[in-house]
Amino acid sequence: MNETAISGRKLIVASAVLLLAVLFPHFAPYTALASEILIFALFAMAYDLVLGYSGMLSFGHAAFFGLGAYTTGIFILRVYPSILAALLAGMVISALGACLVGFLSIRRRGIYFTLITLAFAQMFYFIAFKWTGLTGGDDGLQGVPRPSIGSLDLTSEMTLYYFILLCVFLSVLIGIRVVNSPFGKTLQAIRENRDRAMSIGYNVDRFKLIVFVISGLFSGLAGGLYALLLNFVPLGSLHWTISGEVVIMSIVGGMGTLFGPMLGAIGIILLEDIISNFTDCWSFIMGLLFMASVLGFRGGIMGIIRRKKPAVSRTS
Amino acid sequence: MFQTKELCKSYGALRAVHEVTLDIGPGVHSIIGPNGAGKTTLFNLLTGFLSPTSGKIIYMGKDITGLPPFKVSQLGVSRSFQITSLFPDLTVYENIRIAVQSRLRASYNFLISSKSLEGVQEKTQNVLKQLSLTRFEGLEVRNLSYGLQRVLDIGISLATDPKLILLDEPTSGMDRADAKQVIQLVSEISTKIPIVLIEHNIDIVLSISDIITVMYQGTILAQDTPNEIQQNEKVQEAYLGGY
Amino acid sequence: MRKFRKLISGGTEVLSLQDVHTFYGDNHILKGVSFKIEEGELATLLGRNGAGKSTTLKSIMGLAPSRKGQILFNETEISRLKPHQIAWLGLGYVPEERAIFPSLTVAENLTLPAQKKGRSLWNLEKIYQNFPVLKSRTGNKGFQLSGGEQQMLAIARILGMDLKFILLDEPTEGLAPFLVREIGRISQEIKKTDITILLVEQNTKFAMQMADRHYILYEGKIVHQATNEEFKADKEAQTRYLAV
Amino acid sequence: MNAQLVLTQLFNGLILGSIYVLLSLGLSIIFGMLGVINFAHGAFYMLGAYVAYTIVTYVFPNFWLALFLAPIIMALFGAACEFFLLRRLYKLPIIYNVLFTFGLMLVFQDSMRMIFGSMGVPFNTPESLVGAVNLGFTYYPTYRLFMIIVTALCSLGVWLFLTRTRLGAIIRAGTDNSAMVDALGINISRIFTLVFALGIGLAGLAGVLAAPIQNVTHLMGMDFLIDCFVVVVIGGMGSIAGSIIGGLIVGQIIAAGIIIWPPIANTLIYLFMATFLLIRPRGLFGREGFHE
Amino acid sequence: PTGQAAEPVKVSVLTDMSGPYAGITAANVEAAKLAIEDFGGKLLGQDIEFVARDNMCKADVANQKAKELYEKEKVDVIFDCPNSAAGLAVSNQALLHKRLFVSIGSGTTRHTGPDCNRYTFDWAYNDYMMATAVGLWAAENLGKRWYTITADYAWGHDLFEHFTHALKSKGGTLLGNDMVALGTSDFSPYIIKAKNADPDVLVLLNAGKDAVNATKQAREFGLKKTAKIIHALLFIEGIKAVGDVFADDYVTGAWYWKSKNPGSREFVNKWQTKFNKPPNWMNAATYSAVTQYLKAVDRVGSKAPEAVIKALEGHTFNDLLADPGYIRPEDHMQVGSAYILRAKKSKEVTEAWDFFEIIDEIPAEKAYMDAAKTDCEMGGF
Ligand SMILES: Nc1ncnc2c1ncn2[C@@H]1O[C@H](COP(=O)(O)OP(=O)(O)OP(=O)(O)O)[C@@H](O)[C@H]1O
Ligand SMILES: Nc1ncnc2c1ncn2[C@@H]1O[C@H](COP(=O)(O)OP(=O)(O)OP(=O)(O)O)[C@@H](O)[C@H]1O
Ligand SMILES: [Mg+2]
Ligand SMILES: [Mg+2]
Repeated sequence: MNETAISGRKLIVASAVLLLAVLFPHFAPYTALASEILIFALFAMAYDLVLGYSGMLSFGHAAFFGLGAYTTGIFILRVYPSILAALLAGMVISALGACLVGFLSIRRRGIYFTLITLAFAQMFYFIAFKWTGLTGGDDGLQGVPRPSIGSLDLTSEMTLYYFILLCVFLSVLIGIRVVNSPFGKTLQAIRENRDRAMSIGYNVDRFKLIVFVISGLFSGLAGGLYALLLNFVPLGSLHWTISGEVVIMSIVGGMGTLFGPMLGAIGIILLEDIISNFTDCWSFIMGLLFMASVLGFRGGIMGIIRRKKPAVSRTS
Repeated sequence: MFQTKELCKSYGALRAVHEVTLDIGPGVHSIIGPNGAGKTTLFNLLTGFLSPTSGKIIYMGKDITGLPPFKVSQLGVSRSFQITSLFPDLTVYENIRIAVQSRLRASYNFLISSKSLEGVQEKTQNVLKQLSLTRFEGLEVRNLSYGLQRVLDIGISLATDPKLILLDEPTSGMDRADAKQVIQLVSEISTKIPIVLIEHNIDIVLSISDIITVMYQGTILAQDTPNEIQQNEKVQEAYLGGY
Repeated sequence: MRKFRKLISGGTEVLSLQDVHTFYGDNHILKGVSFKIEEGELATLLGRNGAGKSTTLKSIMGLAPSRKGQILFNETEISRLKPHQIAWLGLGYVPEERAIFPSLTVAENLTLPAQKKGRSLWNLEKIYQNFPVLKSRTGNKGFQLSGGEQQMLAIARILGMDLKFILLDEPTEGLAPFLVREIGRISQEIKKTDITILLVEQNTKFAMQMADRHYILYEGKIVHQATNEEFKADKEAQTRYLAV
Repeated sequence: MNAQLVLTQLFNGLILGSIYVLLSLGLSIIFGMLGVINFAHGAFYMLGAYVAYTIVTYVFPNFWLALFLAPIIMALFGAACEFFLLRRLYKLPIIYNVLFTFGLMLVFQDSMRMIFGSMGVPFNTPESLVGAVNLGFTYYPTYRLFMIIVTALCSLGVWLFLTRTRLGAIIRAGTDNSAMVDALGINISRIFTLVFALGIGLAGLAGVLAAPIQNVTHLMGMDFLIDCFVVVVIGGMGSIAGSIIGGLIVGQIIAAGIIIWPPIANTLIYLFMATFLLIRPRGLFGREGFHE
Repeated sequence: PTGQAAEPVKVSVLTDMSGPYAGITAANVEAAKLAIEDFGGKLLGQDIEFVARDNMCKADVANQKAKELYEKEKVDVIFDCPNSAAGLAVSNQALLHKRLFVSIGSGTTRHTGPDCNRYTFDWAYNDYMMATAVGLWAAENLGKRWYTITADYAWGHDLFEHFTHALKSKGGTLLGNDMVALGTSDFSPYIIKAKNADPDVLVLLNAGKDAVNATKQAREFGLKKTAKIIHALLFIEGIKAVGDVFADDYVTGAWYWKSKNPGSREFVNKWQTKFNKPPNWMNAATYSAVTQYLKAVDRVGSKAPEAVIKALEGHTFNDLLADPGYIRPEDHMQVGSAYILRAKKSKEVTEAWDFFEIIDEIPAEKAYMDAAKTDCEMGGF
């Protein structure tokens, strides 16, 4: 009874959100921005699996975002002009990247983990930067086209938006599944008390690695979509500031809530765009907002909505 | 079923555990000894949380020296900690459920709902009942009093239906009532599952142990049945008497 | 002067709580605790797990500030003071979780607390005399001590302060019988010097050996109080409140 | 690639290292005790330089005055920040003060941009330290030698202070369990303020020292910030000696990188850190279970 | 086509208003406004509309904003956009949206080389010209033994190539080069290497913060005494900011506010009264570009991109920036003379902001790469 009532409310909320998402490009400042917001929402969600649900403060997720973007771009340009294939390639490569980085860093904990991930991201950045032949160096990978899928032509920003929306929607469904699965629950236990989880027979490191790879996979998808949206891949997509942004989005939105970080992404990108249109000191204002958001509402946007602090308190 | 051969662990000059050769069988096997004797260290060695400086650990004929904790646990060795160790932000129910789930490969499955795991619910409820924690099941454990937290701690070890349980001072910081209840629990379990117990409350130890090992400065001082131990004057002066 | 008052009025109260209410977030833990402790006596606070004993001590110490009620220490209201101000008045606190400093050596741990010139209760030698365990491990870092050694250190640590009143939260927890006796001995030592002690205990046997007076806490309220003799006699109370 | 050049590079490594040392020391003790990952640290360093500039150009045109005053002013400013802002963060999980101090950084940087413009401000080497000294293998700028000496003295002082004095012990104790320190009769919040002031003061000092050889702009801290985290981690969280040695190591690595292949110089430190942590999980002197 | 004339002409500037170049480029917005104002504010019988956007000096932002401008704001042309990655991205958007883009801030030769397209024009300068002009001059007048320190990214590499090309063409020798990571704050190692090589000329191929650091430290190590320094980019604002650091260094300029070109003095005076400082050559270039665009639209009486592009291609003009200026149809490069500027020592500076001395003028055909040699295949519409 009660159960069904709750799930009923959830259903209503969900459909409302979906409706908003569908109408979004029509009231967003401009379509391309709406798409960008979706992409970063996806990225933030992927990241929350690692930060919010597993308590790993990764500062290297730009690596997977960028890896996805470059792979997708290069695939379309050099290998075969198919968006779906390219996105898939992007996801796979990012996942592999995440697997490598994860494997090498996950045994380290806390701040050490954070900085190793950063280190690897920086190396990816350096490689992309130096390997001009493949990546176009710091001019970025220019002129990535949007080959149409079957009869579906994606050159129009509006169509692209809905394509992205579809991808994000599916990813979110999977995301929800993951966090409510036995796997997801175990992650939360590990986050709470690593040693205890170990002592009751959980192979902690493997769980962490798996979720890291899953997160990398979706980050890669986000990156790939970004390449499509921009028609090019900026070297910036591998820069540590991207990692920083996604961390901030997660906190502002509310970690460990999956949707919080997405809200964070939406809020931050929208604000930055709007503010920067009427003043050059937008970073000053954003700074103030960040500070206020910490002093003011602890649990992030989601916390306000739920009136509850998000679970994560320690990073391991 | 558990054997150690000349097990040593030293921190620099200090021999926390020195040439301990043990043989743990069914029933309640208590390990007592003054503070700093090396009991907890021994536990950490047995469960893979520390790797020995030298020596062997054999479990059911298998050499498990240097195995990581989760492997040891999967072999059926479960432990509680001297300092309570729980999942503070999760509910009491979830704490137990996670422990129950830990036995299933499905733990790696990230595409099904955790609720859909058959058997887990029931088992969790049973354990909660056994510990009479059912009425707290919705509470986040950080809001549980220290005593109840210790009970839950044992519950978690129990929920992994182990073949052997190591308990490090399960009754410390408990009031008589809860302590009684726990000891009750322990002796019940011990009829089915062997238990290794670190305990300072000598009355409890004497009452429920089948065999007692006395440690002193990292080494085994004596090992015998309760009443023998009581007589043993070496023990008298080392443990109950001098320090 | 005080001594004189003590003679005529059977002792002056050092510490008195009146209707103290304490919360952790939203959950109401102390629901109006009131009791008095007289100078130089050793009182215990008994009660089941979760009754609120530790919280009471934390509230006195200002670590879990009470939201309502009054806490008087030698006629001064301390319920609004900061922990360090309270400690400065002469209260020493030995927490349940010991809370020794893992990254400091035993020696540093012992010399850390705020000390008023020449007003420390015990000097270092005396402390080492009474805690030979610690003497042997002076150079070691706190995290290298065993549970029991940590407990000893936690107690020894406060004895360097200018103490008038000691709060002990389950000092015998996890200690070998011999050490329990040691703690007993030391407490008596301290008591001799007119120091008042409030002891939280699970080990009722120990409590009844030590105490002059018992207060029993149940679900955040004092439900029973008795002198040691009364309490020893009153088996009924013991079973009712402590399920002995 | 002659020996003389190598020697000179080692010296440069030392210079760079000494700036790292000053910054990381502050970063490290602040993180260790207050549990604040101070993303604004680079910005404080930048502010130090601007304060010095303001003193030299608007108050009294004397570098030594600036060198003396700016760190003190910054320390006071730091104390104020701690007292009015960061105080509120201690109860929160570390992750929140990452966000907060990041915001602080943006605010500091952008306000300097608004006040002094994005092109930076002029800052000259003090006359008395212009010129070069013959080190045998090369002529080396006097000012840089001066930098090395100053930082050496400061780090030594800080190290002695933290490890040898009672106040230092209190600070380390506070790193373990600040509530308990408080309960032992020590006003911990004052200690917190002191520690933060100390850290920021050091950052300020680094800023002043760097000003003559760097372009003083609102972004000058950015390049250093991340590097300093690397230093702290290589040294091991919460270890004073760690940040000092770590700083020197990183300086040398960059210098070495320049000798090998300049473009990789900056990336080399990450490469090093990653491999180093694979061998030593907690850096040089990191303590088990501390912030991990 | 008719109908299009119905809507007003809409001009936009997309530039760095808050990033590292803001100090130089932010004012381009004002320059554009001024150009529109001076043009009369009306075109095709309607008021000229104007919007400006901040690209934060990031390529992705620039790209997004370009879309906003073309799609939502429906602008006919985008001007400026510093940072070559950003410029290239916007150029690509121009092609996709079939609208004009006039690049000013970004100097990459790709605009008029491999990545050229029919909708993109490059105004006032490019890296080749910046390098070649001062390069040739320095090889003749300062010495033929060079040492270069290069910012290690596309822009730096580009410049390095052009500078060495200029040097070789004069038969000079390159004693050494260091590729230095962007944002390096300590240049002393490279300065020391340079000092050991003892060159006549030290070429610093970096901009902004890095350039200041490098020069400061060259001075600190006494390299300035033994060698002349030439820079890739230097603006009056830069010198104003850091004082004497650049004294006696050389650089190419596309224009200087003391220029005698037609309309130059009027423009400068207007600017002076408005902002009580003279404009830098980027501002002047923006003014010129906007003016020439508006004139072109006026000439053809339509804002239809194709028509306007045709009208611009091969057009010759004389204005404050270039006298004469010519828009090459082959690669859409707007060419004019380049100026060799010497930064004055502070004691030489008599008039406020008069930081440079024009010491030579290099004709366009020498300063720019021969249109035939650029590997640009200008596509159709
Ligand atoms: N990490 C460590 N480094 C150095 N010495 C250690 C370390 N851990 C424990 N020790 C020392 O090893 C000895 C045994 O410690 P252990 O915790 O096993 O004692 P115990 O028997 O559990 O005592 P208790 O009953 O008080 O818990 C003690 O003297 C302790 O100081
Ligand atoms: N940090 C905390 N946050 C929330 N609730 C708490 C916290 N600490 C204790 N409590 C709650 O306050 C109540 C009293 O706790 P307290 O530790 O005072 O009990 P106690 O009498 O000391 O029990 P024990 O004998 O087990 O130590 C318990 O129900 C506990 O759940
Ligand atoms: Mg123990
Ligand atoms: Mg308690």
